[in-house]
Amino acid sequence: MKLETQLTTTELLNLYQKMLLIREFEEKAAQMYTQGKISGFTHLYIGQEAVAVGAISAILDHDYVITAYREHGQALAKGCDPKEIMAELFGKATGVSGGRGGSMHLCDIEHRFMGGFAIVAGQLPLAVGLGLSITYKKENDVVLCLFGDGAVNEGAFHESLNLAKLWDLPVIFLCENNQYAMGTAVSRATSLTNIAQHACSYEIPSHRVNGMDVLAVRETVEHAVRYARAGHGPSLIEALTYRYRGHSMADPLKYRAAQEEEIWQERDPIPNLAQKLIEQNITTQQAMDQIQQEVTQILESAVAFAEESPEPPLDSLMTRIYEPFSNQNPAPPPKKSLLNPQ
Amino acid sequence: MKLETQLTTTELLNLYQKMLLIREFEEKAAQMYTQGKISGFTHLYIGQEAVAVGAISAILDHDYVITAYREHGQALAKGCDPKEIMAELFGKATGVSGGRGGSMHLCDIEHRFMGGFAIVAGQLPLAVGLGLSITYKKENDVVLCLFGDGAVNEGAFHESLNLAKLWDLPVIFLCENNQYAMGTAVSRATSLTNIAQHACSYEIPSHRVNGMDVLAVRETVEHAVRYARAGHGPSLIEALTYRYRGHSMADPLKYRAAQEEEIWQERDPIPNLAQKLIEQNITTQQAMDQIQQEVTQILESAVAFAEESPEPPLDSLMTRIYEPFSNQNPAPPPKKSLLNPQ
Amino acid sequence: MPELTYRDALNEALREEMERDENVFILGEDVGFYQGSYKVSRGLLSEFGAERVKDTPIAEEVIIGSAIGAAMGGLRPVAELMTVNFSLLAMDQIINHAAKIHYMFNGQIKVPLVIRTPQGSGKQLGAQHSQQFETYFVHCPGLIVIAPATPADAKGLLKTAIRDDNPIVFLENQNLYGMKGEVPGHDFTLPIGKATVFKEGQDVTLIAYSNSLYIAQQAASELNKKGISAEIIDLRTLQPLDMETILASVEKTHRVVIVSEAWKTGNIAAEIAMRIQEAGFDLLDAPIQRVTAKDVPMPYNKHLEQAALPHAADVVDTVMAMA
Amino acid sequence: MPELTYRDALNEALREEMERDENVFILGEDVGFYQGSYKVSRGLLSEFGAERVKDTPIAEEVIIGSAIGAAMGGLRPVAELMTVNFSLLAMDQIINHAAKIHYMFNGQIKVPLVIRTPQGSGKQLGAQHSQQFETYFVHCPGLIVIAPATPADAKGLLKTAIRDDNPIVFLENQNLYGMKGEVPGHDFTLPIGKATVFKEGQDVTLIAYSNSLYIAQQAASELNKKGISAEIIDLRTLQPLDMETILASVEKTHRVVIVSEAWKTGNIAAEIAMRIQEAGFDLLDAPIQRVTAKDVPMPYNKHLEQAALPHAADVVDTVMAMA
Ligand SMILES: Cc1ncc(C[n+]2csc(CCOP(=O)(O)OP(=O)(O)O)c2C)c(N)n1
Ligand SMILES: Cc1ncc(C[n+]2csc(CCOP(=O)(O)OP(=O)(O)O)c2C)c(N)n1
Ligand SMILES: [Mg+2]
Ligand SMILES: [Mg+2]
Repeated sequence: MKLETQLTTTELLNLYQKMLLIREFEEKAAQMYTQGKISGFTHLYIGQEAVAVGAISAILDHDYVITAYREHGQALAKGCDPKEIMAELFGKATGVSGGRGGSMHLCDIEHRFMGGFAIVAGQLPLAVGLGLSITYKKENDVVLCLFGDGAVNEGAFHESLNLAKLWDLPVIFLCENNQYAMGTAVSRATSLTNIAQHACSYEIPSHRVNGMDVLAVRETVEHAVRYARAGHGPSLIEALTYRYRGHSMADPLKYRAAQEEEIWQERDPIPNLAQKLIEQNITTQQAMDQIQQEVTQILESAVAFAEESPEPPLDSLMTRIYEPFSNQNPAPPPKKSLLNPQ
Repeated sequence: MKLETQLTTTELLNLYQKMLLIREFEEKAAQMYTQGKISGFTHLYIGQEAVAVGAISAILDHDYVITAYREHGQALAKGCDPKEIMAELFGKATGVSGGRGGSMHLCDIEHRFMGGFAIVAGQLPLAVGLGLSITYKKENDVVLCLFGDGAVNEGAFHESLNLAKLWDLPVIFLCENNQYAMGTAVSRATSLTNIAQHACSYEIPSHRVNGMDVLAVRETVEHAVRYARAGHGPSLIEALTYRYRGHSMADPLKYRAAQEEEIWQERDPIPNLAQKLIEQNITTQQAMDQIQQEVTQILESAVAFAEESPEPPLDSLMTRIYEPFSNQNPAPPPKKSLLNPQ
Repeated sequence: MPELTYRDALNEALREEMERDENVFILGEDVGFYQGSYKVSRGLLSEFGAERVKDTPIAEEVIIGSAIGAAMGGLRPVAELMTVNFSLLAMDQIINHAAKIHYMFNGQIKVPLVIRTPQGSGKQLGAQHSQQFETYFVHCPGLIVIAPATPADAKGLLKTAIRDDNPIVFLENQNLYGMKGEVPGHDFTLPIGKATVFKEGQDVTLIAYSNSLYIAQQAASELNKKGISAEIIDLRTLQPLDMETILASVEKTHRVVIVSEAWKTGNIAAEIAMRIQEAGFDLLDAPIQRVTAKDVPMPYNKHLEQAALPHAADVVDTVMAMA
Repeated sequence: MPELTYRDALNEALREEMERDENVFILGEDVGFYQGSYKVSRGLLSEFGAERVKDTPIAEEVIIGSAIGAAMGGLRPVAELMTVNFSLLAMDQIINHAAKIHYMFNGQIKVPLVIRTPQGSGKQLGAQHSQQFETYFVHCPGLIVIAPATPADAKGLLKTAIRDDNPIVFLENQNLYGMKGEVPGHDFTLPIGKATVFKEGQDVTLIAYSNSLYIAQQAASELNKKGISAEIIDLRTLQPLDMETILASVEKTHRVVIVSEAWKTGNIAAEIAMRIQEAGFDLLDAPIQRVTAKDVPMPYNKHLEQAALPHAADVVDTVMAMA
């Protein structure tokens, strides 16, 4: 891990804090799942923290993130409130998605976190559309679209990259290659295992980055973001990472070699960053301890908030399936000048 | 066009005869369509004859062909009876598909012509499965799968090439790049316009060949066939060609430059081959005239046959939607030893 | 009022809404440079430019997916699927995404999307190109499904659909594009979810939509010769169904025949019949009947194809047998 | 007879058919090395090897498409779609290809394909993972649709399905995998297209299938306490429907409630009701009723989810109101 960086100490500690928050949030979620407070499919992000934190630190608040179902960490990195995320996992009315979404469907439009989706690769076409809305409105945002190595084999991957390039849309396709799609290792599912190289079919730039190094991820994504904001179009990034836990809480993890797991454990992005920060005197153990305390504090209140929050009312079941029909407000809306904003 | 070839005169004349047969079959079909004898969507192959004839001359009778809706010429090249093809276009009971299929759905299982399909790229996954059936049964056939440049942009293309490579199946993916998908030029639909190069994402060999040169196509396909029969897996071939007519009989062809059309007209595979055969004294004008007569004769009888053939009986409408259910013959079929044939 | 074809009425709706709101744009295969494979988008590329009339590759999943994403980003896409047969390639985006996003995310995101696509059989296009899929869309909560039969309805409903904030499957009919009718001007819109009494009658209610309206119409005029007065309801919107208009008619006639060109099994006719029955058994003097396409992949041969499709004569026979 | 879970009954069917016929093989996501995401294919990889138990990429379109192609080439594939929710990605191959090939090519090609896939709601899996799509498959001619409710039926029907020469959508239920029941041995098969009278009764017919059978069963025992004797029909095959068995029961009870966990609008309940009605109006003493899931994308929250699903109490209430 390299620490030759322009980042300030505060920025570095922020990255560290986010990663730690995610790690411990996930451990808490696992605990709550075991206690039966969380149900459904629950996919933990433990091990991949550097990817979300590095990548999302490279974009702005106003930029979009759209992703899959392993998204607690990504939502936290995007700034969503840990309380509301935990409440969502509990299915409470105060959850980011009002308890309707659950673990796989966090969405927080205020933070431009456009949703976790549970159909592998389903979010890629949506990302293309978000990218289109940006260029259409001549805005300067970008879309960060995260997906797993398994998504690369879906037709949607191909269709999306092709269209994004054809229209030169500001979409960063970030593949989190955590080596497995459920029990299937990449090499058993993808003929060209170097996922970054798939960019060759679309004539777009690509990068392969160490996904266990938050700074490397950040730098790589920054590059792709600059490229997108300059109007050059999409990039494909492959971040090499590992999920330390099973595919979901239900997976007993019987398909991986212990030795492989150990190798990746040594690359754990959180203790490694901590060690560097201390070794290089960027911060003190005391500061680190305080971060730890803060995180513990945040998570305690998140759980308390989730526990205490109300269930969505039963009579909300059939509400907001549809927006009110336009014939109920038949007057044509004023002609907006989005294309040529004043 | 190069004529340094190992082919005998008979073989060369055969190739010529097939191309001429296709060209004139299509002209006849156009005429019959205009007379209202043929309906539905009718897509002519005029201009692309060298691709089907060259490619199919490189495979054996027992090899499979599977393709799209622009397939009259491919069926003829595979040896299907022109009478039965014409009868199918007329919707007659004697047609290859009994009048149920029409122009887009020719199928002749005896000739291992596994069907024309009308969903763009829909046949590619099927080709993968046919390839699988070959390796599963340890046979030595290959599958020739033809598709247009437009099909490359469908997710099915990506999924199919990936799986064919993962399983090293004997499938030759042959893209007939006729420069347009309906009114859309390749460069407006495909970010990487060199379609052969898409092989890079699957680590399979690829070839780009002059699709107006029947011998070049044949040689290229032979190469891929040898590779497949040797168990090395699929290849991707792009044949550069041109349809001289509109997308279908309904297309007034308003989207192409006259100059472009002229350039491609000069590359017409049929007169060019004829000229070479004569110039190089491989055959005589007399022999060529005889071929022309033969072709005229074949097509006259094809039309007569189609005209005279009966309509499928009305009470056949609801038949053979299903095969008889297995519970009607509940005895388990004998255990076949397909995997270890005696 | 000017006479326009169904095609041109749709074209006018697109043009007017694009003029009104710069967030409206269209995308699809060959909608621009080629002018649309059924020419519904004719002239729009030159009028509005390539930013707003976007040709796409043949890639239905990303056509619909990117349209949904654009709607999530605040635009109002009108996506064309060249024919409904290809919607199966976009089914995941339509059912799992477009229909779910609003509810699943607790109303945070709107998906103001119109998917325009023609259906229609009877032109010898064969099994893969002769299907009607309203059942697939109507079954899925979160989608609105519209199927206009006349040029005026095509225009008025498309304009409303474009202004609506929900994902809408707008089923046109390829056999109707050339049909002419009077079409009102600029301010004309029609409400979603409202059927219309296309023809008044006393003895039997024929419920129809899209092209089956004309089958019903022809049947009604033949029934008339036999002294039977048929009322015709044109559903116009298939989801939500306008049960009020339907039931008002049933209360009058006490007899119902539903006409649809889709396959019989699972046809929306059964849903409509079920709802009528749920509303009241006593309304009916005879079991509700349906006249639909047969349960068969469509054959190419003209005679077989015609035999697979419903005709006015079938409606007449059905009504006569109900006596 | 040995007691097996529904899961193991399916596993046994696969094993026996693979032993019997070397042309039978299975493919799908994580069916081999991972033993199947619901463990239905447990042990088969080590028993039959990677040639016959084939793990695939996550690519539903080519999973189903290649299975169809393999069937065209003479094999008997059993393809697993991990859950029915992902079938939407393979819809084009299922509807436009598998269902059409036999007819469209005039019977020249058979497609002996089984697509196994679990449905099922109630486990808080959210809107994209809690759907039942029988309506989609039943609507399409050329497909057979089977939905077993018991371990024995699961085995007997899967064996028959594998031996059948038609494309079959075999709908399992993820909530039933752990359910136990007696399961006959090696030679046991059950016919396609035959419903069964699961419980005899006199006063009302409850028509159910898959998991809704158990809702009906619970309702029947509560109705029993109220002095009402319910007959329960388990459909087992949804396409073709066994109208003979259904009508025989209706003739006896004259009252019908159809129970289904799929969405209400366009539910196959309406189709069944329509057919009963078409067979004879006079059979019925009261309008046919349906108890289904509500028309809503499934919410994650447990209470909301339960409120969206049909329960025995709803069936009881419905029957009581029919009096
Ligand atoms: C279209 C589709 N097919 C299958 C599944 C079931 N499934 C859920 S997650 C998953 C593995 C995805 O792996 P990957 O993309 O590498 O993401 P990761 O879980 O490793 O983050 C599968 C097969 C699904 N949700 N969607
Ligand atoms: C999935 C799908 N989308 C759209 C169509 C309509 N369509 C039929 S042919 C065609 C163009 C295909 O072009 P290409 O693949 O290049 O083949 P060509 O016609 O040039 O032989 C289109 C868009 C279709 N049949 N299937
Ligand atoms: Mg992964
Ligand atoms: Mg082309």
